[in-house]
Amino acid sequence: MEHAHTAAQAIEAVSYLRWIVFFPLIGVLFNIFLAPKFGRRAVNLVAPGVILAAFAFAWTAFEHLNGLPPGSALVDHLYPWITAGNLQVDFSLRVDALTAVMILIITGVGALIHIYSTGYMAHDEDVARYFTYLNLFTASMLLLVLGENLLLLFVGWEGVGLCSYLLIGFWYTDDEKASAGKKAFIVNRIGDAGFLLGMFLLFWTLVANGVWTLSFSEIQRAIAEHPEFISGGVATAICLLLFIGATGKSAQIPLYVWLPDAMAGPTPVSALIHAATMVTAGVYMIARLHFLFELSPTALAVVAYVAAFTAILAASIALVQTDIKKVLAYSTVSQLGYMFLGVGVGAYGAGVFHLMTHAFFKALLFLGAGSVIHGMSDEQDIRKMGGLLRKMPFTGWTFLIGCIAIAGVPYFSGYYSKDLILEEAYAGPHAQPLLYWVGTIGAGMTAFYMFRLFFVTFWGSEVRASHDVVHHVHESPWSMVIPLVILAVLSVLGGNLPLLNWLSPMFHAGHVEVPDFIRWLPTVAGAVGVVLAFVTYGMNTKAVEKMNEEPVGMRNLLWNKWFVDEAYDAAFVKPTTSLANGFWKGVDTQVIDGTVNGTARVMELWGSAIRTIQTGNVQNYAMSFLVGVTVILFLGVYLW
Amino acid sequence: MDLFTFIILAILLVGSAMAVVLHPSPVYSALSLVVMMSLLAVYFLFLNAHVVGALQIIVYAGAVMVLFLFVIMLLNLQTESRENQQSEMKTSATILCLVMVAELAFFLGKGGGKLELQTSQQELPAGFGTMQALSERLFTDFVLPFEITSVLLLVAAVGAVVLARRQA
Amino acid sequence: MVPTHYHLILSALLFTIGAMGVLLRRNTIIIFMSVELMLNAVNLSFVALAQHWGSMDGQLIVFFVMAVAAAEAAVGLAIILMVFRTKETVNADELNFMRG
Amino acid sequence: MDPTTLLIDAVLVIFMFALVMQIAPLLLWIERKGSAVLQDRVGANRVSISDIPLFKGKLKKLPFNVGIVNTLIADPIKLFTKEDFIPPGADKLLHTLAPIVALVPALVTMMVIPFGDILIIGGREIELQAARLNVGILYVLAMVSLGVYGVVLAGWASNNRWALLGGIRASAQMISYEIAMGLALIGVVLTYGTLDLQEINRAQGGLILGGLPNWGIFYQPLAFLIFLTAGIAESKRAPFDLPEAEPELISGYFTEYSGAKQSIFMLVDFLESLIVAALITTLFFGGWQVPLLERDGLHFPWGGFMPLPHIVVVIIQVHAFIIKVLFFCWLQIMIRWTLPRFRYDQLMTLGWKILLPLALVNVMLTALVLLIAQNLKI
Repeated sequence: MEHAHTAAQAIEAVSYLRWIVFFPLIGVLFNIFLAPKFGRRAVNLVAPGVILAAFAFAWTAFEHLNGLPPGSALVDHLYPWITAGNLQVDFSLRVDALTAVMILIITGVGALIHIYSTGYMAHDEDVARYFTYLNLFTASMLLLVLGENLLLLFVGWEGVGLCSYLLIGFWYTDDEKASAGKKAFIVNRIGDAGFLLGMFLLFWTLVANGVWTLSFSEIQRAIAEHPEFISGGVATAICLLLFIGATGKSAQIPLYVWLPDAMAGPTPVSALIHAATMVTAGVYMIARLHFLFELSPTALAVVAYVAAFTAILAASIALVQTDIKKVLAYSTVSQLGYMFLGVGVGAYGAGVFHLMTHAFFKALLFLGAGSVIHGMSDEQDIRKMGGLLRKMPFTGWTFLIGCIAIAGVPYFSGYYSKDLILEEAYAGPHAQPLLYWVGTIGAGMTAFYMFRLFFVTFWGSEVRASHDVVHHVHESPWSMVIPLVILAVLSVLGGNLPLLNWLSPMFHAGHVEVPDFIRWLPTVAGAVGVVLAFVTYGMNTKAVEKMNEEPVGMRNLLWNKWFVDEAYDAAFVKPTTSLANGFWKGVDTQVIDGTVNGTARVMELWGSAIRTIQTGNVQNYAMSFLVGVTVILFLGVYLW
Repeated sequence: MDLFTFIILAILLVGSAMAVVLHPSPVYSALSLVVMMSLLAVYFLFLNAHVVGALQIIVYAGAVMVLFLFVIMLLNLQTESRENQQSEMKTSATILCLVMVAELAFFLGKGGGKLELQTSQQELPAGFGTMQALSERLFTDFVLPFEITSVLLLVAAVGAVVLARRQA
Repeated sequence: MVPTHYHLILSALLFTIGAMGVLLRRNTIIIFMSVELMLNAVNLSFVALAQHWGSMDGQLIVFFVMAVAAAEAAVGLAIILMVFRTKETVNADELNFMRG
Repeated sequence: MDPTTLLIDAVLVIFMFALVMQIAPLLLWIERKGSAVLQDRVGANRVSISDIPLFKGKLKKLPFNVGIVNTLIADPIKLFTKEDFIPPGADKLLHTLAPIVALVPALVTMMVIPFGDILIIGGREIELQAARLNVGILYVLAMVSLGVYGVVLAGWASNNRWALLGGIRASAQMISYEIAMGLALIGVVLTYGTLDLQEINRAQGGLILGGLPNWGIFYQPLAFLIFLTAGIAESKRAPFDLPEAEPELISGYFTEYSGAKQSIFMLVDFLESLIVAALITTLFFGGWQVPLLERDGLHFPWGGFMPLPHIVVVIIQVHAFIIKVLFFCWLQIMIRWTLPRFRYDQLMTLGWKILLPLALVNVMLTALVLLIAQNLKI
């Protein structure tokens, strides 16, 4: 399905792209060095301000690109970064249609979340550190999508991983939250190892054919001209290794386990990093390297199957969770599965489309959840909520819009993108009709758990919390409500944006012909989910009491997340620990310590013999020094 | 420099240097060192090193030695009593120094072997030892050592302040 | 004209006198002054050789020696002051903090 | 070295020495009467010219008494005839040596100060400067830095705690202010590109900006202020006279001195003021330069020319130099009697935290301006 890139496309050199990355970095420097001097008000102005400035530049780039023929790109070449032999890696940034979408999402949604954060973090004393990390994250994410070569992408890739770790463990005094940060980091390392291996293999393969480059455009050109450079088996290996990286960063089976725990971070962080932007890096990466994945239908099929399985597994877990953020976290994993399903069936446009709509409505849902948590005095258990629609009208209604969008109700944004993915799965370029059915079931589950969440949290007449908390419930400040409203508008209208036309010069992005029945089935499944949720939780006030009971059977299985964490613990963590214990007791204390202590004992013997020379008198030392000088002089005189 | 001047200066220099080492009173030692340094400055003038001579006075006699005197007076150091010196150390040190000076004199007395030091100096270039000539060399070929020295001085100043400040 | 090696012998003599001071005196300040004396003796060699070779590099090195000597004096005297405050002495024999 | 040159050098040195030795007592008089004027007192007036035995009864008593006889004749006679006391326990050698060690650098410093342009006698050009050094400023700095030894030795040799404290204070103070002083001079050296005082003096001839004399003060005002302050501190005069600070230390380092030796210390005091005044004159106020006056006569900016005989020009120049020096001596005395004494910590703060940074800034600014000027080929 290669689209012919004709002579109309142009590469234009510009020098303002760097400011998209630099502005958030300026914010980082400000927050580190000047924040203590200027105080909280300045931080609240500067931190969102730099993101808005970056957004302005991103918009400029978008408009600029819009004025050029389709398939064009803007390139900002800063300096040659690495030069080694034949290899030259430049520090250059590139904006094409895909990147333009990404930077608009990152800076746009990012700016809204920064503004929201000024309200959300108003009572935290370490707000400068928070914004340092958040700005640094934005800069890294922008570098990830703007980087013109694999190496820069990897720099951004690691940068967002670091910021994710820092922000999950933001409240580091809480041991559990700090551990969640570590878990995220370690799980990501596993994925990153795969990613690096994939990158090396790709580089190695290309070098073997005399192509010394890591640049996307040059790799694409090389492959387009000489598809024989990379044989099918090697392509599959490369793509699968890269996909392992993507499963780590984008929380897919088997490495999705860190994302639910990552909810330990502040809620705006969950919205920005763990819903809207960072976790979609894997999707972006596959879309960016689509020409590579096109070489290996096997790899694409693996991606699609893993994705679909992830989508339905996560959705099933989300059905019974009672922590408002956990539900959203599993929902994110599930929705990421849909995006991967999209790219896995070769519908890159659809995947990116869903990426964008998901960024809108999931950011909205997370921010809404944050608003609820803020209003409920840091309570996250939905069993203790209820009836909040009246107390927090803006939050409630915008949350409802988010639920409608994600459930796939017609004419809301989620409807367009999700249905598009499922249609492509049914009849797309690399169609997997079986996965269409899996995805449809997942859509029904999605609608069910989202509306369950909505009904339990907002519906009803009374708040099931202690008197103090109930008394304290309030609508959030304007700085939090306004981003909610803007995101709600985007969630409603986002599906109508002409994204597919915009992306179509790059790769397959468009509609496929499917029977009407296939087209409407996901919507019906969603509707069934909504109705079921209403019947179970909206009309039945006793349902919440039932949630308090000890889970049994299937519910127990889902409640414990299919025991995946336990299985990993038994399969990987325990053996590693006992192996380490063995090394410690056997090798370290016996062999190594023995050697070291033995050396020390020998030295001690020598030392006690030699110490008599050490009188502690400086002049004795000077004397021996001079004796040496005299001897050397003597030799010099004698030998001259 | 003619031989007569050399002999006079050499005797004075050695005499004042001996006084530095041998005089029991620290103040007299320090003063002898000031005299020795000032004489050396005069010596430098005879060796076509006017700027170095002036700097020798400014830096050594004017600053370093005042600092020494300041510390001696601040600590109110008295004349050193002789008995607490180790006598065996004294003998061996004296012998050692005599050996050293003999070696050096032997080596240099032969004219420094292949260095051919007896040959009287060659024609000196115009402007030898003047401020302009020295500065040109200092700020071109020696600019890196110069900058490093400035850093060293800064470090020393900071170090001295930190060390000498009374602990709270 | 005095041949260069006369200057050098004088320099060696002064250097050795300084070295003797370092070895013989107990008073750390005088030891310190003897070190300065040795540095001066070396300066003399440099200046004499600068004239001998007709190159000013020797004189320039004297600058650096002076700067280093000044830095050394500042830090060294500060250390002596510190030591005096704690031990009430500047006698090298009695400065044995490090001995068990 | 031919005998004529030797003779000329000897004359120049004697002239300078005589000049210095005349100005110093004059300063003593200005000091006494000036302070009296400032403090609304009468000042020295006990001895009158008619009290001198030679004139006794032969002269009528004058209707006024400006104290010249008192300060310049009676007091020195009294001082020099007083007992020279060396306290028991003092170091006799150093106690005697100290005033001389203080006096010598002060005297020899003056020898490099140019007091006039070229004097032509019998076709021979004579530079009116006792010692012509191409490293004049370095020499001045070297001698000034040696000046501290007299004070420190006097303080130590007296075997007296006040004297010792005075000596310690003096050593710290003079080292501290020498740095600021030297850095201020570097600004001047940068401006003129030479260390030769006579060259610097020559460079200050002519007019700038249509009417101002081309003096260093207009190029280096900050250096002037720093140099003036540091110079007063170097000469240990009020408000920087902590080494002698009579309310605290009796007379500081010369507490144990009397008679001739004490008068030498007083003389050194005035000589140091004189040196500061002479250096300020030379470096910042054109030295012997008189506006409009050149070697052959007066040149007016509108093109007029009034020829003057060579010898008249030289005499005007020398007197201009002396008048300027006297003015700055007078200024220092006025400052002395106007400002109260600093505390020691204030003294150190001023030296290290204000003058030193200012001097560094001055050096950098000067260098920067010179660099720009060079690049713009101005």
